[in-house]
Amino acid sequence: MSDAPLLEVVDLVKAYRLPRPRPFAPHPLRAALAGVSFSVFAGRSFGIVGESGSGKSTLARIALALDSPDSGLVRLEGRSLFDLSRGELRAMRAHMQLIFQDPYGSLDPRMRVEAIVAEPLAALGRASRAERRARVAESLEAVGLRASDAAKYPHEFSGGQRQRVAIARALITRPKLVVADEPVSALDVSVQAQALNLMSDLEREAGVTFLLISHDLAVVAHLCETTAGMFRGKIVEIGPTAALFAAPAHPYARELVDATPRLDRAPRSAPPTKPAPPPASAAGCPYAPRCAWAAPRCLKEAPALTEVAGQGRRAACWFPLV
Amino acid sequence: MALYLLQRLAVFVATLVIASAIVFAVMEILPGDAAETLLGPTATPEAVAALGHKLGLDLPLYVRYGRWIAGLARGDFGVSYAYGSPIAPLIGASLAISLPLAAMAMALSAAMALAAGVYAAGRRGRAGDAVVIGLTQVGLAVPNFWLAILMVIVFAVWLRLVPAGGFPGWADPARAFGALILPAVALGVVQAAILTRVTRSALIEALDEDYMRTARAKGVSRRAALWRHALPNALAPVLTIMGLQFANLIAGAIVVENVFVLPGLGRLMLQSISNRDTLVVEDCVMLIAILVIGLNFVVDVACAAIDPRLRSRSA
Amino acid sequence: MSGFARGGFSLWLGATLAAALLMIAALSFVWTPYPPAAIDIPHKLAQPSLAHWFGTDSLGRDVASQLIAGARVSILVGVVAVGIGLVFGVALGLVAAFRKGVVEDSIMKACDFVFAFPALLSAIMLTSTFGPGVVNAIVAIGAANVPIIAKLTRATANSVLAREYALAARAAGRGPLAIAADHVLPNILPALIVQATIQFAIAILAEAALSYLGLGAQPPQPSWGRMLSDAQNVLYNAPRLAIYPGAAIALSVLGLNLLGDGLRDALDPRLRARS
Amino acid sequence: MTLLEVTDLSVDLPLPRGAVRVVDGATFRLDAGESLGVVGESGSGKTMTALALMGLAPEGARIGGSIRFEGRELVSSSEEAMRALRGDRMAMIFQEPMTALNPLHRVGVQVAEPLVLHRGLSRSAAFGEAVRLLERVRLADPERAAHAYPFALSGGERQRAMIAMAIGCGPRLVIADEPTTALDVTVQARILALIDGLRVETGMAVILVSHDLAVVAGNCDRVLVLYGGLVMESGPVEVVLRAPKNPYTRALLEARPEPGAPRGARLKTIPGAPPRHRDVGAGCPFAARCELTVDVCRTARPPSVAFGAGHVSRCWRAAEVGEAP
Repeated sequence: MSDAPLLEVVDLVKAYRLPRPRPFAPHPLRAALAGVSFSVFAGRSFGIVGESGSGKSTLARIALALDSPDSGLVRLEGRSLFDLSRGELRAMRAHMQLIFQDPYGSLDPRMRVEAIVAEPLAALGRASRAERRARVAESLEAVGLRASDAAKYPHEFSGGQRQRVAIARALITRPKLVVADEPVSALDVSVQAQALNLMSDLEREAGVTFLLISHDLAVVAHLCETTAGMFRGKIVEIGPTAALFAAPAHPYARELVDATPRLDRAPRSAPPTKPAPPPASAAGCPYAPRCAWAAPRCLKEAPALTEVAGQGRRAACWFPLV
Repeated sequence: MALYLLQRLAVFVATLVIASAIVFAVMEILPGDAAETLLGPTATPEAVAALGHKLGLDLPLYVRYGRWIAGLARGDFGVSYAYGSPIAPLIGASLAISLPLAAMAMALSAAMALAAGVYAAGRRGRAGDAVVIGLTQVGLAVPNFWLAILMVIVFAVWLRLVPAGGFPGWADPARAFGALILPAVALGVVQAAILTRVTRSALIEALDEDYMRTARAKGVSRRAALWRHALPNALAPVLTIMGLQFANLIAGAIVVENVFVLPGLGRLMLQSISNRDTLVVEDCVMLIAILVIGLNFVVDVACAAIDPRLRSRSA
Repeated sequence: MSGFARGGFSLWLGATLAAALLMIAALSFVWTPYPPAAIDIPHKLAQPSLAHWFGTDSLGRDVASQLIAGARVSILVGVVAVGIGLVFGVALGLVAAFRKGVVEDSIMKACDFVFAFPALLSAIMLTSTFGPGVVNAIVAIGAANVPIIAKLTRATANSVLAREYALAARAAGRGPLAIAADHVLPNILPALIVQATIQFAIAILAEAALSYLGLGAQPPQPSWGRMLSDAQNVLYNAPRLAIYPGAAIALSVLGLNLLGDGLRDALDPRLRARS
Repeated sequence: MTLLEVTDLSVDLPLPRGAVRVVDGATFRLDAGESLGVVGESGSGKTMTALALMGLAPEGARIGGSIRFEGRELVSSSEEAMRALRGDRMAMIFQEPMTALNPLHRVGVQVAEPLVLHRGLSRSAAFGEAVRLLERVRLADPERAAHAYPFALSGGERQRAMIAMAIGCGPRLVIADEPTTALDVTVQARILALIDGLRVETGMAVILVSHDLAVVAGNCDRVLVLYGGLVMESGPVEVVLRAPKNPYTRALLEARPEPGAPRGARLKTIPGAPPRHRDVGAGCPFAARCELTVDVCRTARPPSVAFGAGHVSRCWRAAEVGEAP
């Protein structure tokens, strides 16, 4: 395994324009990503957790060059995606694919599975009919479906099987990176495990590295070696998954871990909502208004990601919990 | 809300300006010389030039547009080429018939549509619903002017209850009103068919919303939930369609006025077309555009008054 | 279940009526009982008989022949006007859906704007400029169709583009044209077919109204609207003459509307997924 | 003291291809102040059970069996009688706080509505009471929230408003149907804690419907596990989770990834997918996916086997189900 990262994300910034508050006033901006950097190494899947509005889905889209950042870089195998020509980017897409949350919305209901799974090949536009058919069969079998399923329509499958079709589509170009945005959260509990095992197998056997985006810590922990916690467009903590869950350093990561429902214990009493939290000042830590440990300094200065507790762990907190 | 109103008002005015420019362009730029048309092919070039000068046709386009707009704003609609008299009183007289007719048809169709729509939505999939749907299909298929003719046949030709057409004037309000009833029904029935379908489907959609289940879970009765929770939510789409349909209602009025020989805006326009009286047609079209755009502005504001989400969404 | 049965009935009845309309129009090219415009004053206002199924009008023209030939204009106006609406409307709607921002806003504002000028009003404007005729009627009705189709296309295309499979296609490296052809058009086609059927019916109504006012088809071209206008002059003598053409219009429109409703039920993917 | 006693409850829905039984023979009871978790996947019948209790099953649904609430039989009750109970003695909280609130009415007006209906309060008095209720569910600025429209509140705030609406008349039973599925985990924890706190404070009973066993694990005294319309297992939460006596429950526990397990560890999978209602035949709905299946499982409904302390499992081989790992 080489030491060069498979995917490198450098200082991504992206803000969305909100409606003007008054006519002719400038559009206010909402930062979806406020300077996000990390690296994903081949064979070591990377997880991103955070609440809605934390910017994790925006990050997924930008990492796949489906959206462009205001500033920052995305490099796949050392090549900067936003410097590629349109044709080069199209060819590059063979190396990076996408799996979605909704196994119903992500498959075109009017297409046969064969056409759906082969779509990434169609975009590359150089497979013969026979080769195409063989690749579709190979891909379907890799996810535990039958080659004969290629002639069916999506509505003939259950939710779990549809998600397999979506995974087969992502695998057909033999990509190195697959971005999975909430891949199992729409599945019934009893079929989630099938999909998670499949993803584990693909990482081990097919050389696929996942960038997994989820709100469910248990799912991330199952698949990812490294995990980043995001809050309001920033990474607040990043490090080896096991260490991060065992003893979160950032108060937000701690809140996430504590709030995750577990079979083996009652949830620790959730922190009470503080009455009318002070608005987050632009200069301070974005989490400070919700933080049980916030000190005056937190409201004035934003902490940067810094090393905590070894093992390559970093947290953006003035008073890390470990 | 004030901000929202201001924005809508700005859009309203801008729309009017564009509408006037288009009407002016179609009517004034494309035809040959109005003076030539009026005097006929035998006219001498001198006579054409003289009339053209008198009508102001030799002025630059933008000057003529400016004069026209300024005139409209003051209520001065210019002078009819054909009658040689000011246009404003002509239009005023015809509006005195067309506006009440449109208003009656609108009120009639709204009342019918609300009743039938609520009835059908409440009995979705049952016999009563099917009957209403079937009737609306018939209402949509029958041309309003044919319905008008059929009513003339029944009420004037066979039953001899009313005269076949004409307008007695507003000096006798009761008779004037009576003369407008049949045309208003002919117009209103077709509108009612469209509005009933919209009301029904908007209500059914609202009835399926989660908040209806919430209301029932609070102990609100089915009927109260329909009136208090579903209907307000269904109203905005119905109002919007009503606004959009208003232009078609006016168009229908033009045809139906013709059936009943009512001297309204429609008759005035058709006569002016055959007289080649372009300026009258232009004024009438512009007036209708103002009415339609104005009503849709009112509908927009009404929808915003109903729905807080629209108010907060400033562009 | 009853809803489905009703949809089936609509589809069946609508298709039958629409097919009858088409066949009658086609028939008129090869055969009518009499030449539709042949004037025969001695036999004017004849009662229906074996020789003249629906009698004759005030100029002695055979009503049945006029009715059969009148279907032609209705179909011509309907097809061309809906065609205009589809070509420009789908193009504008797709452009609006794929190019967000100013382009989308201006197309949609323009569409809203055209609603203020219904077909009849545009036709009146065009007629007072160019004189009456079928071409003006077609242009006016077609122009009124464009914004309706454009808005529908944009709305349905946007809902397709918002689905994850459209994003998946982008992630797979497919360009906007490929996505429009492979994903958007097949998925919005049912809605377009349904709407086109209904616009067809509305075009027939509009043509009839224009011809009735003397702004559409001109004599000697037979047209249902003109027949109604002629019949009105002899309403006290022969009210039946006002019945036939109106019924022909109403049946055609009813058929097309029912066909549209039936198709909606038959093509609605949500219903299909459930069955 | 028994608040709710459900015996052999069944719900048949009229579908185009004939009626389908979506809840079949549900039997359970609930004491005052107790919290019961109802767990099931999509199509298990959990939501329909909840709606049947409220008398809100879809039009045309046929309800069989018995629901006794505060000693009164609900299945045969008139709509008027049910209406008097709903929002007053029993209340419901729904999954989607965005769509469950009417977008055109102010939040305070909606929270006040049950008080106007059941307590005869004037609209203004009820609105004042609504502000106090919003304060009780710990909304940061209750006055502002009461005057706001739903779209102006966050998901968590809207769900708090729903809870305020539910507890307004001091109900003895609150049914929460997936109240936190649409919310972030951190918000979920707070909302669940709020509901549980109110339960302890007011002595009301809570039925918490969820697809997630773990949510129920931390928040309920007892649990019902539903599958294919059947109550597969019921009993005290800690007993059912530690020593399940039904293969389905056991399989669910093993299939769930737990944070802390080694990365990439294989999860035990359940083959196949949950059945759709019309696929459930005469036998056990789980038979097609169960590793203990024998012939009788496919042909006859499993019997209820009691294990003491109210622990009941519906399984032909209940006694052979081993301890959870």
